[in-house]
Amino acid sequence: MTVTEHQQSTYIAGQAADARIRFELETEGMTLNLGPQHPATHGTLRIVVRLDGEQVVWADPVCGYMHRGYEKLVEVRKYQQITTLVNRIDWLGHFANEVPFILAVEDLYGVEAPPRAQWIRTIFFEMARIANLGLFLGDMGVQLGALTPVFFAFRDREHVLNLMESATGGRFHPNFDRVGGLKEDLPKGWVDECRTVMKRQRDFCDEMEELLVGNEIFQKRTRGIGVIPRQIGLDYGLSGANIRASGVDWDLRRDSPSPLAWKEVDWKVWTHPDGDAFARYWVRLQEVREATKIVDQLLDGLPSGPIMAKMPARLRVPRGEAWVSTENPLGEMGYYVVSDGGPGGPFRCKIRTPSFNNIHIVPWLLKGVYVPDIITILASLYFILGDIDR
Amino acid sequence: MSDTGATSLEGEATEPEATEPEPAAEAVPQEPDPLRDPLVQALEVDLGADLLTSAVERNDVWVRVPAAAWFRAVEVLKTRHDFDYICFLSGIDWKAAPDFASRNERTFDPAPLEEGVAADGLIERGITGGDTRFQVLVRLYSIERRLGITLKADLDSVAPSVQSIVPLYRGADWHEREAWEMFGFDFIGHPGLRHLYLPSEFEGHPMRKDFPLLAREVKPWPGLVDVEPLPGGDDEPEVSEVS
Amino acid sequence: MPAKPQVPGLLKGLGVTFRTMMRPAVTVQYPHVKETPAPRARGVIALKEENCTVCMLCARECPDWCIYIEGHNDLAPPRREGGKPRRSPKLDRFDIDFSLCMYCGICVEVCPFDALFWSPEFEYSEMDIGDLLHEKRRLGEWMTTVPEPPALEAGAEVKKGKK
Amino acid sequence: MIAALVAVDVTTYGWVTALKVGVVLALIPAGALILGYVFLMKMMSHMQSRLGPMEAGPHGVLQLVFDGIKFLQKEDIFPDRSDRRVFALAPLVVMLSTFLLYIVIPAGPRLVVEDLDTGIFFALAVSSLSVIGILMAGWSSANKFSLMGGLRAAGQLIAYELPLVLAVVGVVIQAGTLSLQGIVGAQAAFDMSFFGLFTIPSIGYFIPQFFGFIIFMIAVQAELTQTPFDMPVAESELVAGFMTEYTGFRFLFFFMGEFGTAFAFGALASTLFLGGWYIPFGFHDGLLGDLQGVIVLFTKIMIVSFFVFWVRFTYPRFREDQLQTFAWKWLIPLSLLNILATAVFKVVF
Repeated sequence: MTVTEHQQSTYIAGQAADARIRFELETEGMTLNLGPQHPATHGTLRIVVRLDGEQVVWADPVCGYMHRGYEKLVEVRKYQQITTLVNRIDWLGHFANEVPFILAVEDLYGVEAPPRAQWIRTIFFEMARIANLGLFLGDMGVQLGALTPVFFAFRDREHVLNLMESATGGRFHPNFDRVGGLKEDLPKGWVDECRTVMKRQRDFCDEMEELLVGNEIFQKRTRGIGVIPRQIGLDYGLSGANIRASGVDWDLRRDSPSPLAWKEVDWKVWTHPDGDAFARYWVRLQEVREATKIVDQLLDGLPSGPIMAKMPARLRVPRGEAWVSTENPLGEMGYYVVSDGGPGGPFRCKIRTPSFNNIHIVPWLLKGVYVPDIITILASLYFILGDIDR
Repeated sequence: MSDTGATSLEGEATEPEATEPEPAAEAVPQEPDPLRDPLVQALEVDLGADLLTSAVERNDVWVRVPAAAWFRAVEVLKTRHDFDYICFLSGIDWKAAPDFASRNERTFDPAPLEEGVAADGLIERGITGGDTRFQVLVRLYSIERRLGITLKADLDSVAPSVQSIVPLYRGADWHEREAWEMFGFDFIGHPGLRHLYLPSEFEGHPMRKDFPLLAREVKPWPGLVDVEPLPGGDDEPEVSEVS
Repeated sequence: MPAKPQVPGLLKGLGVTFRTMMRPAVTVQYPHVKETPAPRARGVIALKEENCTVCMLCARECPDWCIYIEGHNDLAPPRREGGKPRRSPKLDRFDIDFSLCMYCGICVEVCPFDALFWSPEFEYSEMDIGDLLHEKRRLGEWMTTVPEPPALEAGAEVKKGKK
Repeated sequence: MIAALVAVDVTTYGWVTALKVGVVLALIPAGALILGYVFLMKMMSHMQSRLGPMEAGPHGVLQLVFDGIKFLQKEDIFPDRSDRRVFALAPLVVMLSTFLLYIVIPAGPRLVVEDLDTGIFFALAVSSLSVIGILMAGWSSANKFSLMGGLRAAGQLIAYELPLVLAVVGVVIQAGTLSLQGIVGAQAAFDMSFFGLFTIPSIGYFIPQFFGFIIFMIAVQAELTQTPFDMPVAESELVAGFMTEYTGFRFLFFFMGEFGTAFAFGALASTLFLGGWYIPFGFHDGLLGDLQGVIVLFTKIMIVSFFVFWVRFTYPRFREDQLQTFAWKWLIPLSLLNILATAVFKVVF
């Protein structure tokens, strides 16, 4: 059953109207602090919620508990050191944070990584998506009370992380991307190992489909909850699966000219018309499946050749500005790098993270919603705290 | 027009070539970009004199408008050219950054005047130039046309302030709060300018270049300890400076 | 009115958990059974003292500033007789503070004389955080645990002269 | 049973009841430990492809025992603005309802603490005592989350009290008596014959009372605040619902209360629907009969609890209002229909 536009707005209007009536009756509502230590927020996000009974009158997210001041730190570091810092922003999508930054710097410097490096970067990018969204598929279950899916997620994600460790050395923080290519090439036997892991990930997706998507209680808890109309989503700058679940057919991997190897692989961008919590879960489930297919095709067509373009030992990036954004697991992540031509690092580096905008819609979305639905909506938006606070 | 000779472009040049004074940046004129040039032309028609400089570079459109025309420019983009997605809004402090990397001791002292730093200590601007210390920039994206644009505006160096675009894009609210908190830009008409990340009693604007990064002051740089001189050696103390 | 729950959805879920119950568990009982990490895993940094020429590059390049080096110069016999005595740098102190280190691997990579290596050893946690400052002797001990670099994948281009 | 073994002079009423109370007092933690260990520890972990506790004792058998000791030595914290007396009393009230439930459950021809002739009526009345305990806990721990947990528990337990009782009415009509021993006897004598074709020896009422059994199990799931209905203890929202502020042995009481009630309801369900301690073959009286009764009842409880916990580890949680509408609009009409059907069958056959 899909929720039409009309149905959704009546639901929200009804909820809000009830909330207002009770509000006008001057019943003294309760202000509740969800967080910063709360099981439902991935990290330290605090949401001040004013309740009337179990319904939310208004909600105001308070962030900054994990503000590490990335943009200031980046200005005092060299390009080489920044990739280490930067893959700690969205700590679940490890490799995917480094890629846009490195692409921006390569764009400024005017160098192009050799094809083999681009293909391996794309493989790692999609594996970061699988690891990141794989955890979401399990985590959404535990937020709604089902204990087992999250263990399946962690169990199957382990293999992807082991693959990353065997190739890059780090499970969570690979630091494998260099301006002009990659640090090293893949170890022997990695490609076959990767194929078996991709097969296992598809089985994991089928298990999730059986365990949650088909489950009536899950559908009752997520259908028609937290509906984001297309226009409101764009107005707040939502990106990634959140906006594709509201019917916007936009994916930076296909729509923006990126040197990585997505063009050489045929894959499909999944969207869903409803825009509710179920749609977001469903779109991410299909995206993980699609990512395993992409990786398989990339592994088949992996070109051979050098892994690193010829680069000088001391990197001096010429003066200029560049903006590169890629389709990270959580949404559009972009770097606006300004270089002053000096020997050190970038002059200014604005880091655009997807969760910052994804969470910005929460005050609008949580009006007139029940308390258990707050958790469903927050879980379905799938933000990472490092992304919001930078 | 900016006196520092950044890319300045007058009139109706069909394909805007980025004439960079420095040899470093490539000065080759771009081949006409079918997707973006009509947009630049349409903007020139809509904004007229307010469009100070515009450039199509690195397959992106960069436009600079005066601070007064900021709201109008964003409004034109949103209504007439259906840029419905707000990517981000942020600021830049163009004051020359104290050069951390190349020198031995990483203490913070006012930057030496190097090449590329204009007389008033403001560093060479980026693609669309600019003349004041602070610049606010917003990046909008149109989903149907698969097209992005970065809009910039120079703000006054002493009291930077600009019209808030929250009435146009609700998503700009937090971005503006962050810019206010980090750079000190005042956004007129913003629903509630309060701290987003920093504690409420925090003074100063951290992202400004003259705001010292204390982490580097507190801990002395371990590299300072150089190989001490040879006992009774003849040559001068060995400072192993590999640069 | 909640829709009447059709049976298959709910039962399929029960099926999945039952199947998993029948399958063997995947957890490894750590203290008794130990998994060997990948040869390239970044566990701890090992120092080969002979290669080190106290050039301070690693200390300078480290983003966390967690490498402390002190050294002095010894006079080595001149290569050609009558020539100036050669200056051979000796290492007095080479400490890496693993409580600060973020395992980025820049020092290992930037070292021009290949004195630093990665070893996948990871069981060196301490009760007191001060002991995480591994001095030169301890880093030398890790050298024994450094594995041979694994062979590269088929399509890779082996750089000439790379160890 | 023990009374028969021990020398005669202990047959005075005082001694016998003291003995019975002792047995029941030992039964609650034992029941909680067994259920907790077998299902919560082992089955749940194997369902999540992990091994569960392995260190404490062979295969982690003593895990809950050590947990118990750990809880006992924990500090007993009272939140500062909490109502101390009510806070301290709440776990006892919850334990009380579990304790009283065991009185009426027969484990053998002679093994019942007190064979009340209004047995099932007493059991159901007593089981709703825990609502008061939970409310006291929720209100008195001066914490918004536990207050919400307590209120949710009140709403849910009362809403599911009705289907629980109505489902039992079907059984009572068919058995004709309220006393549990009587129901077991009636089930023993009840062997279904399909119009004389063949007769299935009686294995309890759960075939004729199938809907009643399903409703009863769903209501039991809700009474125990288990996952499809665990709004009061919703970990991802209310941290631990009404138990958030409890530490040390008070939390141990809640834990034992929860699993003790699960054991008791398992026993109740098997007595009402699966024939209690009776199986067609084997001994039925004397010492061996008692022994066999205990073993049979225990296996039936294990089967029933397996289903209860299996559902708990698989399903997400209902939202509060869905939970209520499900109870009022679905379970209660269904159970009324079930009573009607049983009554009609009772009269016709």
